[in-house]
Amino acid sequence: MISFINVSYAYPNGTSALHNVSFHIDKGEFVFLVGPSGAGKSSVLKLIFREIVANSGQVLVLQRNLCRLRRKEIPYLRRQIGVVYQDFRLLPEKTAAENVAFALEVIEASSSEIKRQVPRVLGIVGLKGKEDRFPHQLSGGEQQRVAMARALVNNPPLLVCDEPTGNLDPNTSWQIMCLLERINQLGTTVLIATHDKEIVNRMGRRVLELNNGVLVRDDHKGAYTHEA
Amino acid sequence: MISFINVSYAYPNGTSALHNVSFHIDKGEFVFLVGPSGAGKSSVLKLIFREIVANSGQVLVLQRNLCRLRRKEIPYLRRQIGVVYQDFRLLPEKTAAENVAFALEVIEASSSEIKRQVPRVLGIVGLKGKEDRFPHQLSGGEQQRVAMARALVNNPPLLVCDEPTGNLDPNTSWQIMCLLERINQLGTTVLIATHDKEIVNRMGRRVLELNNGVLVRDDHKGAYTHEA
Amino acid sequence: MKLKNFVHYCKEAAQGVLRNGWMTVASVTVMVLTLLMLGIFVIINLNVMQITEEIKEQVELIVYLEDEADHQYLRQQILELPGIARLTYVSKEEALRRMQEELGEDIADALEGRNPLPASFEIQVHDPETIGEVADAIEPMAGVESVDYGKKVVERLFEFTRILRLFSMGVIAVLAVMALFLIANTIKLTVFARRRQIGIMKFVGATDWFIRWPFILEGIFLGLLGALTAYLVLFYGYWYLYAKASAWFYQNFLSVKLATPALVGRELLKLLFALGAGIGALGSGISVRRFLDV
Amino acid sequence: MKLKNFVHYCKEAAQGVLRNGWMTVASVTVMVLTLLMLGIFVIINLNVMQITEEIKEQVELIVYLEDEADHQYLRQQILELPGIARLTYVSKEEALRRMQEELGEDIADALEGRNPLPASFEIQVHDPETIGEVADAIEPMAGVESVDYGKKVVERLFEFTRILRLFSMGVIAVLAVMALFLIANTIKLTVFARRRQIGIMKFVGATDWFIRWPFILEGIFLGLLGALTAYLVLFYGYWYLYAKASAWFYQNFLSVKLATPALVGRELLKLLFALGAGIGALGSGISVRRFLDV
Ligand SMILES: Nc1ncnc2c1ncn2[C@@H]1O[C@H](COP(=O)(O)OP(=O)(O)OP(=O)(O)O)[C@@H](O)[C@H]1O
Ligand SMILES: Nc1ncnc2c1ncn2[C@@H]1O[C@H](COP(=O)(O)OP(=O)(O)OP(=O)(O)O)[C@@H](O)[C@H]1O
Ligand SMILES: [Mg+2]
Ligand SMILES: [Mg+2]
Repeated sequence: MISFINVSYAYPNGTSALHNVSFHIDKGEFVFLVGPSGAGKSSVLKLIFREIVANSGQVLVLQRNLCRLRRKEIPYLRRQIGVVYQDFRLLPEKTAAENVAFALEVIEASSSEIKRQVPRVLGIVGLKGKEDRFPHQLSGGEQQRVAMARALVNNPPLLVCDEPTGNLDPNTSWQIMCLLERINQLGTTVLIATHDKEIVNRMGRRVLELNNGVLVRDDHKGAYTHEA
Repeated sequence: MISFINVSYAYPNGTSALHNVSFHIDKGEFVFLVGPSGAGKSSVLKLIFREIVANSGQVLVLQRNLCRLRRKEIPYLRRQIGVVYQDFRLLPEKTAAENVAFALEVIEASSSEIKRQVPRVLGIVGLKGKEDRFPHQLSGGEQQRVAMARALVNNPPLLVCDEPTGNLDPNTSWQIMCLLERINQLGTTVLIATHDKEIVNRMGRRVLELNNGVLVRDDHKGAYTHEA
Repeated sequence: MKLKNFVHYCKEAAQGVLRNGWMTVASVTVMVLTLLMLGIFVIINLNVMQITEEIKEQVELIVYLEDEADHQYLRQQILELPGIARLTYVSKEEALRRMQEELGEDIADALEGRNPLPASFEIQVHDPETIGEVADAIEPMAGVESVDYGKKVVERLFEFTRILRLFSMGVIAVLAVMALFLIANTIKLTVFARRRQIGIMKFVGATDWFIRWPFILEGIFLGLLGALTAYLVLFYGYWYLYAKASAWFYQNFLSVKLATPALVGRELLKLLFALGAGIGALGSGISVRRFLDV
Repeated sequence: MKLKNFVHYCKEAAQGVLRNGWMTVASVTVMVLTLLMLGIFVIINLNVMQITEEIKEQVELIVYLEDEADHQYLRQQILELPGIARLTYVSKEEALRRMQEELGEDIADALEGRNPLPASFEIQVHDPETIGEVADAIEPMAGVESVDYGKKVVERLFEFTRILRLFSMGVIAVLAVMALFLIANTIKLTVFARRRQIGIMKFVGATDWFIRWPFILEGIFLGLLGALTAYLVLFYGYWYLYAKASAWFYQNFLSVKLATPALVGRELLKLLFALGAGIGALGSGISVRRFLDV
C-alpha cells in the first residue's frame, strides 16, 4: 500500500525534514506514526498525498510511484486517500455538510448518494444538528471532526490522519479511534500521526517512530515510548 | 482577577454556548478548564479577552467590567492578557520572530527590549534557529509554540491558553507546563483550557469542568475526570 | 462538461458570489466603473465619427457655367455621372441677389444694372471623398467655365477628419485594452483572496477544471452584471442627454446630427458585454491557475 | 504620532507591499490603468480648452468708416478703449483689391474704376467675450458708418465653445469621481484579502490606529507609485505626440496650437498625485475600518 524507500526530503528553504526513511505498510494495516514535535511526521504524510515530492528515494502509494506521478494524476491519487489534516483545511465559505459533500462531488457521486452519505458520516462523528454551521461557527474539536467526516465519506482504501485527536477530549478521541478501528477491520489501511500517548498505548498497534527526520523505531504491537 | 457571575452566552446564530456560569479566579491561581468538545471552554476564554460579550451576567477581568468596557479600551485589556489561541492566530505574513515581536511593538517597547526578549522566549519554547520561518514553514507543534512565545513575551499578569499542547508530544507538553508553572510561581495568573488528561492529573491543580455550557465541577486540587 | 457537473459549477459559482458579498460588490463596482469610463469614450467616439461624416457630407462642388451654356442639357449630362446626390441650379439673377445680400446695396448700385456673375450648379456627391474625381469629370464638359470645390480646404478637411477619426479609434483601442487589464486585475484580486480555498479543493482531490469552472462562471456572471449595469446607465444617460441636447446641437452647430441612442446602444451592447463577460471568464480562469499547483 | 511609531508603521507598510508582491502588482496595475484612462481624458480636455480659447481669440470686429472720416483720429479714440489687442487699418483700395481676389476680375471690370467699398478697421480684443461691448462703444463714434462682428455667428461660437467646455469639464469631473471609486474599491479588495490579519492584530492588543497607519502608508505608497507611473507614461507619451503632431495641427486646423506638454504635465501632476495618494490613503484607511471590530 505504502512504501518509502530511502526517502529524504528538505523543504525549499533548506530545512531538512526527512533523512533516508524506509518503511512499508501493507494493505489493511493500522499504523501509528509518533515522534516529538518537528520530527517529520507531517512531512511523511505530505509525501503520501503528494503535497511534496521526495528529493531522493522512492515513495510508492497505492501502486503508484509518486516521484513519477504526472500532474494530472494527482487528483485521482488524492481521491483514494482520505486525509485529516493537522490544520483541518476546511473550506471557510462552506458549511460542515457542504465541506463533507465536496469530497463526494469531486468524485461525481450522485446527489442522492450525497444526500444519504453526508448526514450519516456527520452523525458518526457526533455532529448531528451542526450540519449547516460554517467552520468558524464550530469549536476546535468540532472542526476536527468535520475534517474526519470528510476523510471518511467516500470510503477511501487509505486513510491518513495527522493529529486527528489533538483538539478532542479523551472520550471523543477514543470514540474516533474505535471508529477508525472498525473502518480498518472493513479493509481500509489506516496511518495516524499522533502525540496521544494513551491512545497509542491502549490500541497496541504497529508504531513507527520518527526523531529528527530519522525513522528510529518500527514496532509491531508497539507503545508510544520505547520503554513502555 | 477573573469573575464570572451568572454568565450566559449564545452565538449570533442562536447556538447557546454557556448557561449561567459563575466562578472566580484569584490573582496567582493556576486553573484548568476541562470538558468535552463543544462544552464551551473556548467560549469562556473568548469572553475573557472580549472576543465576545456576555448576553447576561457579569464578566470581570483585571478589575474591568467587560460588559461595560468601551471599544477603545479593548486593546489595553488585551495587552494585559497573554493568549494562546486554539487556532494559533499567527500573522501569516510575518516570521516567527516578527509575530512575537508584534506583541511587544503594540505596547511600544523599545527596539533594544524587543531584540533581547524575542530570541529569549523563542529559545524557552524550543524554537531557537527557527526565528525567521514563516508560520506555514513550521510544523503544527512549532506554530503552537510560537503562539505560546507571543503570549508570554510581554509578561502579562494573566495568561489564557486554549488547548496549548494539542499539537505537542507528551515531552514537549510537559516542558511547556513546567514553564507555565514557573511563570505562575512568579505571580502570573494562568488559565488553561485543555483535553490533556495526563497533564491535568499530574499537575493536580484547580479544575473547572464544563459540560454543555454548564459549569459542573470546580475542584481545587482536581483531576481531569471526576472519578480519577 | 456533463449536465450534472454544470449544475454543480453553477451552484458553486452562486455560492462564490453570495458568500463573498462584500468582495462581489467591490469587484462589480470596479467593473461597472471601468466599463462606464470606456463607454463614455465610446459614445464620444461614435459622435465624432458621425459628426465628421456629416460635415464631410456638406462639402459642395460648384460648377460655374458660361453665359451661353445650355444648362438643361448640362444638368442631364452631369446627372448621368455616378455618385451625384443632389444638384441645384443657381441662375445669374439668383447669384446677384445673393451677392447683394452679402455685400450690401452699394455694390448693386455701383454695377448699374449689369450682372457680371455666372450661373452655377451646386452639387453634392454620395461619397464626399470622390468629389475630386467628379470635378475632373465635369470640367471638360461643354458650357462649363470652371469648377470649384475649395480643393485645398476640402482636402484639408478630409485630412483633418481622417486624423480625428484615427485618433479617436486609437484612443478607444488603447482604452479597451486598458479596461481589459483593469478588469482582469480586479478579478485576480478576488481570486487571490480565495487562494487558500483553491489549494484545499485540490487536496480533496478536485481536478483543475473542477475548480476552475465555478470561477469562470462567476467571472462571466460578474462580468455580465457589470456590463449590464454599465450599459443601462450609459444607454439611458445618453438617451436623456440626446433628448435634451440634440435639437440644440443641430441648430447651433452646422446642422450636424448627434449619433442616435439606437446606434450608441447597439455599439455599447457589443463592446461592453464582450469585454465584461469575456474578461470576467478569462481573468478568472487564468488567475485561478496560479493557485492550482499544490 | 511618535517618530518611533512612524518608523514602525513604515516598516509594516513596506512588509505589506513586499510580502504581498503579487497583490501589490495587481493593485498598482489597476491604479495605473485607471489614472491613465483619466489622464487621457484630461489631456483631451486641456486641448479642447486651449483650442476653443484660441478659436475665440480669432474673432474679429470690423469697423466700417465713412468715406470722409479721419481714420488717424478714430484709431486713437478706439485705442483708448480698454481691452483692445490689435487694430489694423484697411483702406478703400485694399478692400477693393481683396474683393477682386475673391470674386475675380469680372467684378472690377464691371465697376469701371469706381470704388464703392468703405475703408475699415479690423480689431481684435483681449477678451473675446467682451467683443459686443467694444462694438457698442465704437458704434456711436463720429466717422463710423457701421460695426460688424458677425454677432450671430460669434454668439453661436461662444455658446458652442461654452457648452463644449462645460461638457468636457463635466466628463472630467465624472471620470475623476469614477477613478476615485475605482481605486478605492481596488484598495478595498487588497485589504479584504488580509482581513484575518487585521483581526489577529486586534487580538494581540493593537489599537485601531496602530493597525491602520501601515495600511494608510501602504495606500499612499501604492497611490504614489501608480500616479508616478501613469504620469511618466502620459507626460512622455504626450511629449512625443506633441513633437510629432503639433506643427501639422497648426498648419491644418485654423492656426490653432495644441496645449503644450509643460501645461499638460503640470495639470496631470496635480490631479494624478492628489487622486493616487489621496484615494490610496483614504481607501485603505476606510476599508481597514470594516475589519477592526473584533
Ligand atoms: N513548509 C516548510 N518549510 C520549511 N520547513 C518546514 C516546512 N514545514 C515543516 N518544516 C520543518 O520540517 C520539520 C518537520 O516538520 P513536520 O511538519 O513534518 O513535523 P511534525 O513531526 O509534523 O511536527 P508536529 O508534531 O509539530 O506537527 C520541522 O523542523 C519543520 O520546522
Ligand atoms: N462562532 C460560533 N457561532 C456559533 N456557534 C459557535 C461558535 N463558536 C462555537 N460555537 C458553538 O458553541 C459551543 C461551544 O463552543 P466552544 O468553542 O466554546 O467549545 P469548546 O469547549 O472550546 O470545544 P473544543 O474542545 O472542541 O474546542 C459549541 O457547540 C459550538 O458549536
Ligand atoms: Mg505535524
Ligand atoms: Mg475550543
